[in-house]
Amino acid sequence: MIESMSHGIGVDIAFLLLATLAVVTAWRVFRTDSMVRASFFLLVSFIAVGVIMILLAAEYLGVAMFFMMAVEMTVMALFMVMFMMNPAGLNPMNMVHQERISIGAGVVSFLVLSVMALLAVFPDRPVSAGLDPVRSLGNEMLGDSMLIFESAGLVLLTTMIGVVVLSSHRGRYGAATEGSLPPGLESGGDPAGKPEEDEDDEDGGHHHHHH
Amino acid sequence: MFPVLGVQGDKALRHLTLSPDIELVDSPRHASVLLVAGEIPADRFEPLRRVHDQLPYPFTTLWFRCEPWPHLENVTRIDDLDVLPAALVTAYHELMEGRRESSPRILLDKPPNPWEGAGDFGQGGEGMMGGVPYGRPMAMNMEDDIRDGLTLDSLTFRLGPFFFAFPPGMAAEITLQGDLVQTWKTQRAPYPQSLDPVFFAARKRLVPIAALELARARHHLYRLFHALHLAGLESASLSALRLANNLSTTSTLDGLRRYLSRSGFFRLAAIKGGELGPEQARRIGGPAARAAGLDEDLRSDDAGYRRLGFSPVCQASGDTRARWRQVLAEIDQSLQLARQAERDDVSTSEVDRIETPRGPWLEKRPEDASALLDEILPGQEWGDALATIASLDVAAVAEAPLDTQTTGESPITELSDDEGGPA
Amino acid sequence: MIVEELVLPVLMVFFMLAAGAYTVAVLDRVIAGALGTPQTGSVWIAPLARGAWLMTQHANATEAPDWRAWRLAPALYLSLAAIGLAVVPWSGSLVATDLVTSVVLWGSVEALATVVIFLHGWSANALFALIGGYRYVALGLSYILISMFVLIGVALPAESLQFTQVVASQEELWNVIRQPLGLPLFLIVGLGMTFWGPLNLADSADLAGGTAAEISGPPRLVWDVARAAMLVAFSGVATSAFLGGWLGPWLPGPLWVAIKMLAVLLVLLLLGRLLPRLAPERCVTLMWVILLPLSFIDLVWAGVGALL
Amino acid sequence: MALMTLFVILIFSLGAGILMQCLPMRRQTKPPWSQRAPFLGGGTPDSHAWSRYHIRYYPMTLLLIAFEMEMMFMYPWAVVFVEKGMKAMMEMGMFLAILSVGIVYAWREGVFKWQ
Repeated sequence: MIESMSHGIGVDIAFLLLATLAVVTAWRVFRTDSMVRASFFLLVSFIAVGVIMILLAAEYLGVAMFFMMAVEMTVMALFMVMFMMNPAGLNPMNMVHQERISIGAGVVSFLVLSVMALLAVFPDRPVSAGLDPVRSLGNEMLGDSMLIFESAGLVLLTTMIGVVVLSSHRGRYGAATEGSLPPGLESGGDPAGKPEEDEDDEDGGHHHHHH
Repeated sequence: MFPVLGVQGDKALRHLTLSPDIELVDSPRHASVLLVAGEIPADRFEPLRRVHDQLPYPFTTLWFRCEPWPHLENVTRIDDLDVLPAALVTAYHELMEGRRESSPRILLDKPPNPWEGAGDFGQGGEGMMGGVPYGRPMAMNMEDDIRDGLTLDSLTFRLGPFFFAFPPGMAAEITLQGDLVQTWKTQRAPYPQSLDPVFFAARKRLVPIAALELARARHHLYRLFHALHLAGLESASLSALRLANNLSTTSTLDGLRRYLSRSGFFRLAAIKGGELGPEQARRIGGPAARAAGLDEDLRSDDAGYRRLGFSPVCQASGDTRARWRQVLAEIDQSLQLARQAERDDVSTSEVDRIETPRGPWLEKRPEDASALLDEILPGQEWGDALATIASLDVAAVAEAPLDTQTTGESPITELSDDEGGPA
Repeated sequence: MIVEELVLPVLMVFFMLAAGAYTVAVLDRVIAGALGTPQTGSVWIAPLARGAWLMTQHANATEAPDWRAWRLAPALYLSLAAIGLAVVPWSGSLVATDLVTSVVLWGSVEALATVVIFLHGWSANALFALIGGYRYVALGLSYILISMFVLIGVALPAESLQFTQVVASQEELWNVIRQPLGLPLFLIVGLGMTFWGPLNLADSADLAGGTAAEISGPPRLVWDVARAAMLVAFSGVATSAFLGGWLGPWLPGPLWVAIKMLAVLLVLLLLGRLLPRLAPERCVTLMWVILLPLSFIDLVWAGVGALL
Repeated sequence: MALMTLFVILIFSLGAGILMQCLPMRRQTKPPWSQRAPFLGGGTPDSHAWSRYHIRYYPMTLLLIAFEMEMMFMYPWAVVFVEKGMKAMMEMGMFLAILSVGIVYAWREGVFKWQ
């Protein structure tokens, strides 16, 4: 792709086509009635952006975009179908809400970005042709950004635990609906680590037993 | 080819499975020939019409030991099992070469509910979830899930009687949420199955134990053939079938059993769950009861069997896996008993207490137990549920023995013939 | 230049699509025959006869399918297979597209395959197809991590994400020996991607054909061809990543690639016929709890090996 | 140029897939309604199959997203691994150890079971 940067006109045409594709599919996301279609239109839009990134010589980030978005849009589609009524849009419906605010926000952000694009002074520092973006990304991760990288690991661990706590209906001792009590310290004994009075509380009552 | 089984149609099905030119398929969409194998009871005509119409154009039908409906023109009836494969191939070739017209559709060409032009957008629906968009209502069921309590849509449908994974003729109304069975209601019991004539002979006179035990092993092997097909073990299912067809006192199960345990059939395949309680196990009887730990086998009461040192084998857990282990053990045991009995020339000593492969036959033949499925299947995943059905021999025993050329057969085999190669 | 960089690669990929899919059909038939499925007729003609039959059969429709997605999904699956074939190097210079990040591109082909197969099951608007599609997603989301670890393992000694470099790094010793866990784990990914044999959760027998239960005629033909082509693409990638690609004595490089691909195909098809289909739940647990830790070990092994 | 080639391959194979379906189908009539009913072995459904489908593995998908996010860091890491040597090994070892804790926790909570 670095090579293709010398073919100026080809890249320009490709960029225009891809940008159009990205915008059109993004617009279709809101016009289609089917949650699955909406998710995958968004995926196509992201893929178009990914190809634009490759054109910009960010090869790894572009391809990584395909990868990430494929998985993430699949999961999004699963959840949208799971929780939205009429997920396939068999009855046409309006997919947009709060139009006024959205239009306002869209126009404003478009203007701000356009002004920035037109007025900002972009630095002109041509990189050497031999630069390997993947390698420099790796070096960055093992250099200055190492702390950030490791903290990202911790943040993701927190995310995972949060995800499990919030979404998993089972506990490690069985389904949550069955009480999910830990086993006793001695076999057949009372559940470990629980105040005794909790056991009668399963009906949701707030009465306490006074001994 | 799409096989749908009827009562004695399963015999035709097994014959066709081993015919090289015929490919049996699981969905009518993949077929060009529909084979109706065996007599179809009148209450299953409507489902048959539906399946008949679901084959893609062009297709043709063949009726095996079953009277074609009079309003169908140009259909073939075959009565001889040996000419059936050739007739199917001929029908397929005639169809492909344009010498045979595609069968006409039987049902009216109209959607399940009228919808065109109705509703807000002409799609037949109303509002968000209402109406019948494109002819059917939308799934909307607000019952809590039986596992995690989420209130999502459940899908209710009736499956069968021509669904290949069910015992021939069975139909059920099922509600699924995700791929989990929420409710199961067996609507039509499977056709009564015909046992080998030797079991009927044993009710009238004393018969050699060798013949009885070989017939028993064969019955179990046929069931294994079906279950292994369902588990995706095509080659093993075929070897079970071949073993059953060529069964003799010198046969051995070792090869198949070794293959099954090495391939991970007992560990990896969908054979989890399906436990029977003692009460349920007693209702179904036979190997399923012994797999649940009930030590009941009428053969123990028979002096002939006692001479051979017979004692029933049992499993403990009573689930699908235990049932298959039980079946393998019983086949093994039957083959061994047959060998011994042939050597010593032993015969039965009882006529009114016969243990059939399906269960005990005292005063009455074993009866249909398909209602049991309504209790066992809810809460199981789809794959496990079907494996449980395959492992339970629920059909009643028919009045007439197998293969007596009477018209008591009602299998439907829909055969679709998509035969891969030119014959 | 246009001929060399555009026409030749495109022709190469299309030849492989057609020849590969045909080879898979023939091989599978031979294996089935050897394992006892009764057959007559020539194994060479049978796949063609089947193709012709599917072309004459009419395409099925369901009551309210998502028409565009339903027809697009098989074609998309085919083009993903084509992209997979395009990154397979046939020799140091003969490779359809030698992207610097071709290993990652293959990873995204795997992820997008999940999308396409799900779409195929979803768009029919029929019960069995729908269950098949959802089951497949459980599998697809599970094998993807294993595939990532294993492929990163082969990228370590190569110091590159490019398949040509990965092959070149195996000059001394093939990765299949250097990282013994890698290839077996990767083969499992291959069975998953094409939902073949034990991992056929999408089009399984208990769903009367799953995502393919409602299709007939030409769409079914494209779906079958795409699936076979994906198996070929996978075997090409496995060859480059673990079996030293074009490296080998005496014979020209592309021939070596073809021989190794055939070997991988044979192993996959045999596994497909010999193992029972996994239960979906057991499959997910197996992938995350056993195979994923194994792929951790594979990566550490590869890392230590690359440093020594 | 490689990108261009890839694009052409994509378009051609997509086109081939679609044409293989559409060309023979142009001459085919639309199947009748009786054929279009979903196959249920002769049975009938109450409703469309499209519904709020209860996926049984939803916690696993969320876990995957978190996991995959950081897997993407590992590709650039792999490229510089040999160059950086032990330092890279240690860093990634730590990173993976943190995430393994997440997997083990999830497994113990039964996330990989059908909910």
